[in-house]
Amino acid sequence: MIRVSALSTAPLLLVLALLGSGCGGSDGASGGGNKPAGGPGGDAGQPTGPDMKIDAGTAGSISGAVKFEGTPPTERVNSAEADAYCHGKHPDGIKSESSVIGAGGELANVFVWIKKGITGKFPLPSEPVTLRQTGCRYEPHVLGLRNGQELLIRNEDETMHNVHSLPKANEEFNFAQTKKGDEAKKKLSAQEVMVKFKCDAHGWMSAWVGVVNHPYFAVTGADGKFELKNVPPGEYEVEAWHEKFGKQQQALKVETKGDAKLSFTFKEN
Amino acid sequence: MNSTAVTGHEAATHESEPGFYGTSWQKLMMWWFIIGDAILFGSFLAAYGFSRISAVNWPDRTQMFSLNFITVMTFTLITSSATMATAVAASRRGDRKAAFNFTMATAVGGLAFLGMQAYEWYHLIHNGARMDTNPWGAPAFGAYFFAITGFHGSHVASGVLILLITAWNAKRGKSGPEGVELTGLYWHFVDLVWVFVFGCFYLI
Amino acid sequence: MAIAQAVETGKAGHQAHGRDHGHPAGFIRKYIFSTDHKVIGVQYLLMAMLMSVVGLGLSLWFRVQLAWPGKAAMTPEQYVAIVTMHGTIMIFFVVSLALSSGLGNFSIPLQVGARDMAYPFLNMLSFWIIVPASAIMILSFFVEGGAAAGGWTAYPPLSALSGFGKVPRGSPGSGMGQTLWLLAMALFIVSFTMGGLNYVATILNLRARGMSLMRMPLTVWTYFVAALLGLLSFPALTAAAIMLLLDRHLGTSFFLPSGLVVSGQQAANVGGTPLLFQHLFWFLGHPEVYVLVLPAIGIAFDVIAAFSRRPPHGYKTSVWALLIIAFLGMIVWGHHMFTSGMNPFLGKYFSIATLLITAPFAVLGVNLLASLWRARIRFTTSMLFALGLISAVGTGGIGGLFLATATADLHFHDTYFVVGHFHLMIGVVTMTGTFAGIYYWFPKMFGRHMNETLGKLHFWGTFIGAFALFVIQHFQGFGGMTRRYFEYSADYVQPALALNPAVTWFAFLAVGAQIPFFFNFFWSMFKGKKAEANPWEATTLEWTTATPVPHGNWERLPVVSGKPYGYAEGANGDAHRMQNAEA
Amino acid sequence: MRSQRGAVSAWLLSSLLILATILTVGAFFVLKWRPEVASEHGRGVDRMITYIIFAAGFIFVVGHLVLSTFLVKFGGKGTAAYKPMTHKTEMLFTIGPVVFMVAVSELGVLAIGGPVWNQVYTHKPDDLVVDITAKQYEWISRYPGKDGKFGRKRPDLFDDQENPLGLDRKDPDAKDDIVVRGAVYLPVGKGAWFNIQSWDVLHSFNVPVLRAKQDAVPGLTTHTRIVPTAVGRYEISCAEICGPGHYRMRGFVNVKSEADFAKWLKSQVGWFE
Repeated sequence: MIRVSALSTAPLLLVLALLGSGCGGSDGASGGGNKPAGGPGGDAGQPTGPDMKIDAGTAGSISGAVKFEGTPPTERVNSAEADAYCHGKHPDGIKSESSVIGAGGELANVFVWIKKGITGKFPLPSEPVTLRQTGCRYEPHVLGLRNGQELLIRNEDETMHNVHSLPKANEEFNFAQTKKGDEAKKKLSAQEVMVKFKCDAHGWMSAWVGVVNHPYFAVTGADGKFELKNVPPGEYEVEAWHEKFGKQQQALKVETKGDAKLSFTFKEN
Repeated sequence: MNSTAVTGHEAATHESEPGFYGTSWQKLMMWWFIIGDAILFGSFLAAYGFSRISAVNWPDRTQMFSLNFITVMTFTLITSSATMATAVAASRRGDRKAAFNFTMATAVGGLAFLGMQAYEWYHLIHNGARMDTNPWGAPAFGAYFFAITGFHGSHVASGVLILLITAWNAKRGKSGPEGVELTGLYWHFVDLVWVFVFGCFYLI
Repeated sequence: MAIAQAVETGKAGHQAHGRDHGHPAGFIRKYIFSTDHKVIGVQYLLMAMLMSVVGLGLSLWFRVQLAWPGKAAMTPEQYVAIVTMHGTIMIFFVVSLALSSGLGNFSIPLQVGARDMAYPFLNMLSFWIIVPASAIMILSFFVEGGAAAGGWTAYPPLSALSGFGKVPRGSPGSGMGQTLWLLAMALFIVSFTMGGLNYVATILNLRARGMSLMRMPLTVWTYFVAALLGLLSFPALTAAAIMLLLDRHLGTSFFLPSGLVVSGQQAANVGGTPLLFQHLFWFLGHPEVYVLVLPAIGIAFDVIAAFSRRPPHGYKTSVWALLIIAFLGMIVWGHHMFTSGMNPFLGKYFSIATLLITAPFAVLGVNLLASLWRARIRFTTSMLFALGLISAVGTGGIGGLFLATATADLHFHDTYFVVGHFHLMIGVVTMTGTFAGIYYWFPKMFGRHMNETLGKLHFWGTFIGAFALFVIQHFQGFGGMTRRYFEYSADYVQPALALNPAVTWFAFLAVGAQIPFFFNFFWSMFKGKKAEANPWEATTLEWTTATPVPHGNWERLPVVSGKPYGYAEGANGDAHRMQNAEA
Repeated sequence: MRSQRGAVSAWLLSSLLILATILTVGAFFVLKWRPEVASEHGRGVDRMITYIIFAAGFIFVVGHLVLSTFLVKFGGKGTAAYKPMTHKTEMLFTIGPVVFMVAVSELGVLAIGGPVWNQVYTHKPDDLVVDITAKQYEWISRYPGKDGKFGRKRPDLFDDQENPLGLDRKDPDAKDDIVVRGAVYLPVGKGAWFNIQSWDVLHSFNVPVLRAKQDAVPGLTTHTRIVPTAVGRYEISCAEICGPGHYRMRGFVNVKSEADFAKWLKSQVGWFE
C-alpha cells in the first residue's frame, strides 16, 4: 500500500529554490528599468582614448548668443483643471514653454554643444544633476549632463508625478513619484541629444535632457547667451538645438587662450 | 463496515462499466481532442471574420493567389483523405500490406500538400507579404494568413509524422485497425479544417 | 523522521497486501514522479498551498496600501503588478489547482470505482507542467519592468504594447513580465486541458460495474461538467494568447488598431481590434467561473448528505441544472463587456441570456437548502464549510443579478461591487467547497483525522472574515469605488473609502485563519487521530476501500448496486447502505 | 455529548447568519451607499438597482432565514426523519424557483432596464455633440466650434504639449475646434452625445454621479448619452486599467446653467485661432 506523505512537497522546494535564485539577481518589481545599456559603437558611450588633461594655460572658450527672428509663435496654454493642486498653482492654465523668447528675440532653452572635434576621456563629475518637478512643471526645462553622471529627479509638489523618458539610445524609464520629497537617481549611459522627459499624469509637462560624453555643452538662459569654458585649442563643429525650431551647426576654430565667438539665429519654420 | 467484499460477478476482463456507448477511451479522447482543436481553429477563424468585417481595404484574393494552384492543393489533401479511408478499411479487413501502402500514400499526399503550401508561402513572401505587412491591402490579412495556414500546416506536418509511424506499425502488425482508425480520425479532421480555411481565405 | 516512518508504513502495508498491481517500489517513483492519482492529488494540494502563501501575501500587502495609503511601501507600478499577479495566482494557481486538480484527482477515481485515472502518465505530466508554470509566474516579478501589470484579464492594447521591436511600450509591466505571464498561462492551459481529458475519459470509461451515469455522486457529476466546459472553452484563450504573443513579438496587428499613439510615439500597427481579445478571453473566462464553482457545489452536496444523514434533495434536477448552467455558461460571455463598446443590442441579448442562468442556480440553491430538511445535522468542520458554502452561493449569486443587468452594470462595472461579487463566487464558494472536501477526505488521504478544534477555529475565522470582507466590498461598489486604484481622491467615493480599514482588518482575519489550517494539515498528517475506513459512515465508493487506500484503490473493484446516497428513510436512524452493498 | 456540541454550533452558525442578514440589510439604510445622481438616465439606473435590491434582498433574507431555521431545528439531535418527496412536490420545488427567478429577473431587465439602456445609446438630433479623447493618463474634450464640424485627428501630428489631439492646422474644420484638457462642460437639462476615443490603451469614461460609464477603445468610437439634471462639478475617473497612473486619470464634468454654458463657450478660442 502507498501512503501519501509530506515528500510530495519536493516540487515545491524546487520552486522555492528557483525563487531564491531569482531574488538574488535583481532589484525587485521596481518601475522602469534603469540598467545601463552597454555602450554601442559610434558616438554613443564613453569615448575611448587617453584621459584628457586640459592645460589651463592654453585652453580657450566659446561664447555667444542665440536669437530668434520673426513673429514668435503663441504659446499654448493648457488647462490644469484635472489636478486640484496644479489648478491651484495655475488657475489660468500652464504655458507649454516650448518657445521662450525675450523682447529682443533672445531665445532661451537652446542646447549648445560641441558635436565634433573632441576626443579623449574626461573625468565624470561626482555631483548629480537635478531635475525638479515643481509647480507642475519640470525645472529646468532643458538641461545637459554627462553620460554616466547621476541624474537626481525630485518631486517637490504635493501631487503625483510620473517621470517618463523617451530615449532612443538609452533605456527608457517610466515611474511614479507619488508624494512631495520623493527622489530617484538615474543614469543615462549613452550619448543622446536630446532625450525627452514627460509626465503622463500632466500632459503639458515636458523636459529635454542632453546627454553628452564630454563636458562641453550649455543651455541658453533668458538672455539667449551661452558659454563653453576651458576648451582646448582646435577645430570644432558646434550644434545648437531647439525643441521647436530644430538644429543648426557651425564650424569654428578655438585659438590658444582665445575666445571664439559664435551666434545662432533661428527662424520661424 | 468495509464492504470490499466483492460479489462473484466480477470477472477480470469486465472490471468496469462499458464505456460511453461502447466507444474505447482512445477514440473518445481523440474525439475530445478534435473538438477542442476545432474550437481553437474556430476561434482563429472567428477572429479572422471579426477583423475582416471591420477592415477597410481587404485584399482581393484573385490578385494574390492562383486559384487553380490552390484547387490542386486542396484536391491533393482531399484525395489523401480518401486514401486514408481505404487504409482504414484495409486494416479492418486485416490486409496489412494494403493498410501500409495506403497509409504511406496518405503521408505522401500530406507531404505534397506541405510542399505546395511552402511554395505558396514563398511566393507571397517573395512578393513582400509578411506577418505585419501586406502589399495587396490590409496588413491584418498577412498576419491571419500566415498564422492560420501555418497553424494548420503544423497540424499537417505532425499528421504526416503520425502517419509514418502508423504505417510502420501497421506493417509490423503492431498497430491494429484501432490505431489506424485513430490516425484516420485525426487526418480527416485536419482535412476538414483545411476546407474551412480554404473557404475563408480563398473563396469568400 | 516522519517521512521515513511514512515510507516504512507504506512498505509494510504493501507486503501485507497480497495482490500486486505492478506499482513501482522506488522512492522517487512513488512520491515525486508518481502516477498514482492520490499522490498527484495531494501534490496539487500542496502546490496550491504554496502558491496561496504568495497570492494571499500579495493581497494583504495591497490591502494595507488601500486602507492606509502610503503605509505599505509600494509604488503605483508595483501596485498594478501586484493586483494582476494576485488575481492570476489565486484563480489559476490556487483555486484551480486545489479544487479542480487536487481534490478532483483524489476523488474521481475513488468515487467512480476506478483503479486510477484513465491516463496515469498523462496525469503525472499535467502536474509536472504546473511546476515550471508556477516558477515562471513568480519569477516574472524579478525581470526588468516587473511582473505583468495589465490586470489578470490582460486586455490589449496595454498587454500587447510590449516595447519589443517596433511596438511601443505601454507601461513598465508590459515588457518581459507580460511575456512570462503568457508563457506560464500557456503551460497552465496545456496542463489543465490534459487534466480535463483525463477526467472525462475516467468518468466515461472507468466507472465500476453498475455505476450508471445517474448513479454517480454529485461531486463526480460536477467535475464531469466542469471538465467538459474547460475543454470547450480553453481553446479560445489559447488562440487569444497565441495572437497576443505574435502581436507582442512579431509586430502583427491582431489586437492593435491603426493610429495608435503611445506616449507620443506613433505605432506602425494597422487594422487590429482590441475588442476581439475581450470576446475570446471571456468566451473562456465566463465558463471558467463555472469550472471552478460547480465542483465546490458538488462537494458540498456530498458532504451535506454524509453529515445530515439523508440523500441530497433532487438529484436528478441538480444534474439537469448543472447541464443547463454549462450550456448557458457558454453563450453569455458578453455580460463582462456591457460597457466595452460592444453593440448595445448585443448588450441586451447578453443581459437577458445571463439572467436565465439564475433559474438553474436557484434550483441548485433550493436543492442544497432542502437537503437539510428533516435531516440530522452533524456539525463537523467539513459540514460547517459546506453550510458556509450555501450562504456564500446565495449571497454571491444574488450579486450576479446586479451585474447581469446591463443597465445596473453602468454603475457597477469595474467597481468594488464586481470585486466583492467574484471573490464571493470564485473565492469564498470555491474555497469553502475545497475546505469541506479536504476535511472530509483527509482521513482517506492520510489515514488520520484533522484536528476538529483547530478546524472550527479555521472555519469561523475564514467564514466571518471572508463574508464580511466581500459583502462590505459590495457596498463600496455601490458607492462607486473603482477597482485597481492605488489611491482615491474623488468626493463621492469618501463614504465608501471609510470602510477600507474595516475591509483590511477582515482580510487579515480571513488570511490569518489559514494559519491554524496549515498547521493542522501538516500536523495531522503524522500526528492526527487514526481514522477507520469509513469514519463518517458515508455511502459512496471511496469509503468502501481500506484506509490508507491501497495502490489500485481496491483489491477487487466494487460492483455498484444502487444510488450513491443510501441513507435510510423515516425513523431508521443512522442506518445506511453502501453504494456497492448487495441488494 | 456530541449532540450538545452540535447544538452549540447550530445556534452559533444560525445566529451568525441572522446577524449577517440584519447587518447587510441594515447597512442599506444606514450607509450612504451610492453617490448622488445628477442625470436623467441615472435615475433610471437607480430605479433598476432599487428593484434588484428588493428582489435580491428578498431572496437573501428568505434564504438565510430558512438556512438558520433548519440548522437549529435539525442540528445535532434526534434522528433524521427524512421522507422522500413525492414527484409532484419535487417538481413544485423545481419549477417554483425557476419561474420565480426568471419572472423576477427578466421582467426587471425588460420593463425597467431596457428603456433606460436605450436612452443611453440613442442619439437625438438636437443633442450637443462632445468629443472625448483619452490617453495615458488624461481626458481631453473637444467641441466643434462655430461651424459645428469636428476636424480630423491625425496620429502623425500628435504632440503631447502642443497638439494632444493631432489636429491639422490646414483643416478648415479643425481651425475653430475647442479643446479642453481634463474637463468637460455641459449645459444642464440638455442632452449631450459623446463620441469617445482613445489614443493608446483602453480607458473608461466613468462619471459615477452621472451614472455614465463607457470604455474608450483605440481604433473605435464608442458613444454614450447624458442629460445632466443638476448644476455641479462631477469627477471623471478612469474605470479600465490603463497603466500605473490609472488612479490619477481624472477629469471633471462641469455642468452649468444654459446661460453660463453659453458664456463659457463664447469665451473659448478655437485651437488654431
